[in-house]
Amino acid sequence: MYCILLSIFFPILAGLFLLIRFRTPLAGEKKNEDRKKLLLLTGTFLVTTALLTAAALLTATERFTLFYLTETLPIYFKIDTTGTLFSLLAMIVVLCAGFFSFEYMKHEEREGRYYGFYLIVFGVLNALCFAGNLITFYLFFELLTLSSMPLVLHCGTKEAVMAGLKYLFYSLCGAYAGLFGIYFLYQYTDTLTFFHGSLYVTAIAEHGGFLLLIAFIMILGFGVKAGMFPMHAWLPTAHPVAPAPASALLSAMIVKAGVLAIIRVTHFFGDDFLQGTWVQTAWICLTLVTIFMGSLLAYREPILKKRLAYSTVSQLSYILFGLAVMNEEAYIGSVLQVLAHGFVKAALFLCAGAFIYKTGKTRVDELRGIGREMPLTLWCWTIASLGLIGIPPTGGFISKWYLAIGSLKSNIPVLGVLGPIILLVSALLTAGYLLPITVRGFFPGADYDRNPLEKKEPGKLMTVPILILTTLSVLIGLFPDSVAFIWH
Amino acid sequence: MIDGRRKFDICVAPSHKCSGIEVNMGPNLLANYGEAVSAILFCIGFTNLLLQTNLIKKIIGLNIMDSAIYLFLAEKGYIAGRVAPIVVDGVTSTEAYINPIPSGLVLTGIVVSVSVTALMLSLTIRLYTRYHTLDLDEISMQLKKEGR
Amino acid sequence: MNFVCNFPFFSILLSLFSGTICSVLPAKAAKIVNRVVIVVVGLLSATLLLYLISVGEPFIYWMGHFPAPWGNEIRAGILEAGMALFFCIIMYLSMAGGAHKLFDEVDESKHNLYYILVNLLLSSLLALVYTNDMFTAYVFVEINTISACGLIMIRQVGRTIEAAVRYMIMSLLGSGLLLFGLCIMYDLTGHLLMSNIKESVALLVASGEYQIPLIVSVALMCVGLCIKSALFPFHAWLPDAYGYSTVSSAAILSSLVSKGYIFLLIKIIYRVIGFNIFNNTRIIDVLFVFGLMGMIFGSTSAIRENDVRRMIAFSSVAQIGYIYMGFGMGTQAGMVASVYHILSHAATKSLLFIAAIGLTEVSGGSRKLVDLTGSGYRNKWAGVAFTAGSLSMVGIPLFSGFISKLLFAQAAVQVEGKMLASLIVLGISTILNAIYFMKTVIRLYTATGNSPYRGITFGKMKRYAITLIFFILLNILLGVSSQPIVDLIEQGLAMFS
Amino acid sequence: MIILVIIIPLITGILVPVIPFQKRWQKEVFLETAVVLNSILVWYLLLHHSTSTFLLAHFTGDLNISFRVDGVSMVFAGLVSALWPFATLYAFEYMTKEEHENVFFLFYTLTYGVTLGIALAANLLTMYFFYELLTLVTVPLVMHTLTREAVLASRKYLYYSLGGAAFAFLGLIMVIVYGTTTDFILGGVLDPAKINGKTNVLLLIYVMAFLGFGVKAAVCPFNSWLPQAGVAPTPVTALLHAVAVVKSGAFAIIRLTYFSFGTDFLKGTWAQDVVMAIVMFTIIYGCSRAVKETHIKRRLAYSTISNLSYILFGVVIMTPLGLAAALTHLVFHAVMKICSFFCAGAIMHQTDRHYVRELDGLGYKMPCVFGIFAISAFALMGVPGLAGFISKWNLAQAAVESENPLAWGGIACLLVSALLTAIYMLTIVVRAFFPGKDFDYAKVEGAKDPNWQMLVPLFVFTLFIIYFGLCSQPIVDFFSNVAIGNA
Repeated sequence: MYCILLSIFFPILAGLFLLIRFRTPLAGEKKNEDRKKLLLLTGTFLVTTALLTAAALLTATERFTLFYLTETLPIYFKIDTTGTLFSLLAMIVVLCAGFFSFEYMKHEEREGRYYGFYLIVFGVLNALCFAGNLITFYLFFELLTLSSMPLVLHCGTKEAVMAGLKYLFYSLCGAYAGLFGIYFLYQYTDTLTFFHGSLYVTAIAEHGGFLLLIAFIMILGFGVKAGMFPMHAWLPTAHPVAPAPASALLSAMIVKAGVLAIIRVTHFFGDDFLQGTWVQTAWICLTLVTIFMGSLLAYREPILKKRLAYSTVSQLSYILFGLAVMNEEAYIGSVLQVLAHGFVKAALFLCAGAFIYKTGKTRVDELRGIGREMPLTLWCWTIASLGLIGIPPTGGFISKWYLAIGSLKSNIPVLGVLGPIILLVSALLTAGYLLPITVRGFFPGADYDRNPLEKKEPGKLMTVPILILTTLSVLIGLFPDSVAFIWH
Repeated sequence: MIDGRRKFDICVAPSHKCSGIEVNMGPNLLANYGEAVSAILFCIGFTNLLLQTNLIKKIIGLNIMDSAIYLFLAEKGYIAGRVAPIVVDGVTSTEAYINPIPSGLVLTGIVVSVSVTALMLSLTIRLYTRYHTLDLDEISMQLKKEGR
Repeated sequence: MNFVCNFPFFSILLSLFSGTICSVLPAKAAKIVNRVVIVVVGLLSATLLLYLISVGEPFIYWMGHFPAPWGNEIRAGILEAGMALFFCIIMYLSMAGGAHKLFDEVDESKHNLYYILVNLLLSSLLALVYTNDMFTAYVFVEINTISACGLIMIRQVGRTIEAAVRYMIMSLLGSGLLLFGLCIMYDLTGHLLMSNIKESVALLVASGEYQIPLIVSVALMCVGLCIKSALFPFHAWLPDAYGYSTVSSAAILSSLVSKGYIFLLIKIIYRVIGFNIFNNTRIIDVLFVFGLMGMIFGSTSAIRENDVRRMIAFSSVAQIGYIYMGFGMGTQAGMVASVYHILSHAATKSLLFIAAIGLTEVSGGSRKLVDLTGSGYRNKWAGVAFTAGSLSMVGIPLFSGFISKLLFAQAAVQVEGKMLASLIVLGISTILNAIYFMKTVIRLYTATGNSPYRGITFGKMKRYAITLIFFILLNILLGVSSQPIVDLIEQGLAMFS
Repeated sequence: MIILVIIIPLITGILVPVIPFQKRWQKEVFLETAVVLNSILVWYLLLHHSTSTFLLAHFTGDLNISFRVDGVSMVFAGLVSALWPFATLYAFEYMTKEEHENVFFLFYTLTYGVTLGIALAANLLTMYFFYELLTLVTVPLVMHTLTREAVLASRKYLYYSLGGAAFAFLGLIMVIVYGTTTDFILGGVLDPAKINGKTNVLLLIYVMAFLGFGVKAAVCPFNSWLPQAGVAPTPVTALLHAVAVVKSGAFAIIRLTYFSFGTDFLKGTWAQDVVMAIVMFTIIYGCSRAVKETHIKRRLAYSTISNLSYILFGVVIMTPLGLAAALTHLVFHAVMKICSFFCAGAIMHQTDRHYVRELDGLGYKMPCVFGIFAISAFALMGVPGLAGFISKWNLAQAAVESENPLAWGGIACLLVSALLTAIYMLTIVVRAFFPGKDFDYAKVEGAKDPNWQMLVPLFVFTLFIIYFGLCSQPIVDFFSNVAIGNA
C-alpha cells in the first residue's frame, strides 16, 4: 500500500517542491551551480520514483481504498496486469526521456518548472495505471491533462501556448465526454470498480440502446486523448512545439492514457455487450479511417516532428483497432503494440530531438547527410523505424501480426478483412515516410556537398536513452510471450 | 312627479335610431321628433365643443349641447293636453297637469350652463389678451415657443 | 334620528359657506379658516364613521324633511364617511405641503380667492360623496369642475390658462354626456333619487322593456365620468393641468378631484344601476380594456417625459387605469381593490407631487429631470419622500401600492376570462412604473459633486418636512394595516346595495 | 431571537454613518464585531434548530410576515453568515481606495440582514418582501462609484429586479388563491380541490414566476444586468453578485418550486420542460459569453450566470436528489466563486488591471493570488478532489436518476459548460504563468501579493474548496436530509 502511495505521491510532492524551490528562472553567477543542484535533485527523484514504482509492482496483488470522496465514490487503487504493463512502459519512457532532457533542456529557460511538472506527470501516470475504479481513473486522467499541459507549452512561444491550450481543451473535452458516461454507468452498476462487465443485467435489458450510446460516447471521449479521428487535431499541433523529450513522453505514454481508458471502459461494459453492435462497427470504422488518414498525412508532412505526430495518430489507432475487434489475438496484438509503439515512438522522438538539438534542422529535407554527422543516432532511428513499419523481428511485426490474425479470426463482415488490408497499406506508407530519412541521411546523393559535415554525435545523456529504447523495441519483438500472458 | 314611477308615454328616439333593431322605427322617429331633434343638436354641440379650434365657437358648441339637453327635458316634461301645474280653476286632479320637475331641472341646468359659459368666456378673454388669438392650437404653438 | 346624522349635511354646508366667508377675509385669515374647516370636517367625518361602524347600517337624511320620491336626500354609509375623512386628510396634508410654495406661485392678493376655491372644492367633493340625488350630483360635478378649473388657473401663466381651458372643455364634454345620460335615465324611470331609480331599473330589467335606452343611458353616464376622471384615451388635458398648476392644486386635483368622479361612478354602479345589472352589460368589458390600455400607455408616456411633474401626472393616467381595470373585472373583489386603490393612489400621488416640489426648489426651480440630479442630497426629506412614494408606486411591500397590487391580482385570479390579461398587464405595468420612478430616484441620488444649487436644511422647512413625514406614515399605515381598511371597504360596499 | 439576527445588521448598518468614528480602525472593529456576532448568533440559532414560527406582523387576512428555521433556510442562512465576516474583512482593505465608505458599509451591512430575512422567511409573502428589499438595499452598492456606467448599471439592475419581482408576484398570488396557506411546506401547498381544470394557467404562472425570480438568478433572457453590475466595488460583486443576491434568486426558486407549488404538481408537465430548457440554455449561454468577455470581473459574472443555472438545473429536476444537488452547488459555488472574485479583486486592487490581456506574467509576481485563482478555476471546471466535482457529480446523478431525457441532455450541457469553463478560466491562469517567451517582465514590476486582510479570506476559501472536495460526505448527507424534509 505504501509503495503504491509513495510511487504516486512522492513524485507529485517532489515536483511541487521543485516548482516552488526553482520558481524563478536560473540566472546570474550561480546559474551553473543551481542547475547542477536541480539536475541532481531531479535525477534522484526520478530514480527514487522508479524504484518505488518497481517496488509497488512487486507487491502486485495489493488493492486498497485511499479514502471516500463521497460515501459511494472511493478513491481506490489496485494493480492488475494491464496496469503493470502500462506502468512499466511509463517508468522506462519517463526515465529515458528524463535523462535525455538533462542535456536537451540545457538552453531552455525555467528548467525548474519543466522538471517539476515532469515529476508530477510521472506520479500521475503511475496513479493512472494503478487506479482501481472509474472515478479514481477519471481524477488522474484530468490531472494528467492539467499537469502535462505546461510541458507542451514549455518553450513559451505564442504558438506553443496556443498549442498547449488546444491540447488542454481537446483533452478536457474528451474527458468530459467520458465523465458523461460515468454519470450514467454509476446509475446502472453497483460499483465503478473495474470488473469485467459490471453492468446490471436489468439495466442492459431496459436501457440497452441507450447504454450503447453511452459506450460510444465514452470511447469517442477517451479516444480524443488517443488521437482517434475525428478529434486527433491536437496531436500534430502539440508535438512540434513541445520540447523533444516532452513530445516523446506525450507520444509514447500520455496518449496511451487514452488507450488505457478505453481498455478499462470496454472491459467495464464487457465484450459480450459490445460485440456485434453498431458501436463496434462504428468504432472499427473510425480506427481504420484514422490509421489510413494518419499515415497519409504523415507521408505528406515535411516537418519532422509533425510527421512523427501524424504517425502517432495512425499507430495509436492500430491499438484501438485491436481493442475494437475484441478477441484474444487482437487484444494481445494491441497490448504488444502499446509497448512496441511506446518504445519506438519515444526513441524516434528522442532521435528527432537529438537532430534538432545538434543541428537545429526541423524539416525532413534538411536532414540529408545526417548519417555522416550523427551515425549512431541515425542507426537507432533506422532500427526504430523498422519496428514501426513492422519488419521482423521487431516488436512492431509481432503486434501487427496478432492484430491481423485477430481481425481475420473475428466474424466481423467486411471490416474483418478490410482491417488487415488497411494495416498493410498503412505499413507501406509508414515505410514511405520513415525510411527516406535513413536513406538520405546515409546516402545524400552524389551531388551532395559532404565537406561541411562533421561528427556531431550528442553526449551520452542523450544517446544512452535512445539506445535503451531502441534495444527494448527489438527485444519486445524477440520475446513477445513475456507479455502475451495478459489475456484473462 | 305625482305617482311614484310614472313613465313618460313614449320611448326615446335616439336609441332607436342608433340601434336599428326596432322594426317600427319610422313611426317612432316621427312620434319622437322632439327627442330626435334634441339628440341631433346634442351631437352638433358636442362635435363643435370637441373639434372646433376657435374658442368662441367651442363655447357656442357648448351652449348648443346644453340647450339640446334642455330641449330634451322640456320635451319629456310636456304631455299633450295638460297644463302647467298651477291651480287656477280649482282642478286638483293630477291628470290635468304636467310634472313640474323637468321644467325645474331645465332652469337649474340653465343656471349651471350660464355660469360655466361665463367662466369659459373669461378664460377666453385672458387667453386673447395674452396671445391675441382665439385659436387654441395656435396658443399651444406659442406656448411651446415660450418653452415653459 | 341621531344628531350625528346631521354631520354630512353640516360638513357640506360648512365648507360651502366658509368659502363664501373667505372672500372677504384677508389672506392669512382665509388660510386659517380653510385649515380649520378642513380639520372640522375631518373630525365630523371621523365621528360619523365611528358612529356608522357602531350602528352597522347606513342612514338616509332627508333634506328639509321631504320624504322619498320628492325630497332631496343625503345618504351616509361607512364608505362615504370613510371617503370623506380620507379626502379631508389628504386635502389638509396637500394644503400644508404646498403652503410655502403658494407665495411664489400666486399673487398674495389672490390668496383668499384660492382658499375660496379649495373650500368650494371640498364642499362639492363632500356633496358628491354623500348625495343620494342624481341631479344634485350633476350640479356638484359642475361646481367641482369650476372650482378645479379655478385652482388650475389661479397661477396666472399662459400655460395654466391654456391647461384650464383644455380641462374645462374636456370636463364640459364629460358633464354634458353625464347630464344627457341622466336625463334619459330620468325619462326611463321617472326618478332622480338613486334608491328609487334602482328599484325602477330592476323592474325594467326584469320586464325586458327599454333595454337599449337603459344601456345607452348607463353608457353615457359612464363615458362622461370616464372623461372627467381622465381615463385613457381621454387624458389629454391631464398632464398640463397637473403639471403647471400650483403644487397643492396638482396634489389635490390628482388625488381628489378625479377620485370624486370615480366615487360617483361607483355610486352610480351600485346605487343607481345595481351591481349585477351593470356587470351584465358589455360596458365593463370596455372599461376593462381601456383600463388596461391606460395602464400601459400612461406609463409609456411617463417614461418618455423629462419633466418630473408631467411624469407624475402621466403616472396618474396609469393609476386610473388600474382603478378602471378593477371595475372592469365585475366582481366584488375587483371593486374592493379599486376602492382601495383610490385611497392608496390618492395618498401616494399627492405625496409625490409635494415631494417633487421640494426637489425642484433646490434645483433652481427647474423641473427637468436632468436638473434634479443629486437633489436627493440637497433636500433630504423630499428625496426620502419621493423615494417612498416611488416605492409605493412600484409596489414594494410595506407601502400601500403593494396591497392594492395584491388585491387587484387576487381579484383578477377569480375572474376566469380576464385573469391572464390583467395579470400580465399588471406585471408589465409594474415594470414600466419601476422604470420611470426608479430612474428618477436613482437620478436624485446621483451626486454630481459640484452642483450649482444650494441644499436646504430641515430647520428651514420644518412644516414641509413634517407634512412629508405624515404622508409617508399614511402610506405605510395603508400598507401595513390594510386589513381593517379592506374590511371597512367591504362593509361599505355591502351597505351600498 | 430569530428576528434579532435580521435586526442587528440593520441597526449596525444604520449606526455606521451616525456614530462619529474618530479613526478608521474603530469603525472596522465595530463593524466586524457586529457582523461576527451576528454570524455566531445565526449559527447558534441554526444549530439549536427550533422550528417554531416567529410572527412579526399581520398584513391582510392570513398574510403575515413571519420567520422560521427549516432545512433549506439553514443551508442558505448558514452559508451567508459564514461568508459575510470574511467578505467584510476583505472589504475593509478594498475600500481604502474608494470614497463614501460610510454609505457603502451602511448598505453592505443592511444587505446582510435582508439576505438573512430571505433565508429565514417562513412564508412566500415574507420572502417576497425581503426579496424586494434586497433589490433596494443593493442598488446603492451597485451605483457606489457614481460614474455614468455605474448609474446605468444600477438602473438596469433595478428595472430587471423589480420587473422580475412583478412577475414573481403573480406566483405569490396564485399560491394565495389556490393554496391552502402561503407558508413553506415541503411538497407544496396547492389545494387540488381549488385547482381543478386550471392546471395550465397555474403552470403558466409558475413559469412566469420562475422567470421572475429567475431575474435575480440571471436566467437567460434576463441576465444582462449581472455583468453590468460588475462596476460595483469588488466586495460587492464577490459577495452579492456571486452569492447573496443571485443565490437569493435561486433560493426563491427553490422555495417556489418545492415549497409552494410543489414538485408533485409540476413534475412531468410542460412547465418543467420549459424551465429546464431555459436553464440548460442559460448554462451554455453564460459560459459562451464568458469565453468572449475580456474584462475579468465581467467574465466571472458570466461564469456566475452559468453556474447559477447549474443550481436551477438541480432545482428543476424536481426530485429530492435534485434539490440536494442544487443545495450542494448553491453552497459550493458560493465558496468557489467568491474565492475567484476575491482573486480578481486582489488583482485589480494591487495592479489596477481589469482586462484579461493585461494579466500576462503576473503569476510569478503574485503567486498566492494566482495559485488560488488556479485552484478555484480547477474547482469550477470540476476537477475531482475539489468542491466543484462533487456538486456536479450530484447534479448529474440527480439528472440520471430522474429518468427524464431532457435532464440527460442537461448533463451534456453541464459538461459542455465545464469545457467552456476550462477555456475561460484557464486562459487567465495560462496567461499569468506562461506569458510567452519574449515577455518583458519589467511590465509587471512592482506587482505583489496583497496584505493579510485580503489573503486570509482567500486562503480560508481555498481550504474550504479542498475540504468540500475531499470530505463532502457529511455536508451532502445533510443536504439530502434537508431535501427530503428530515432536517
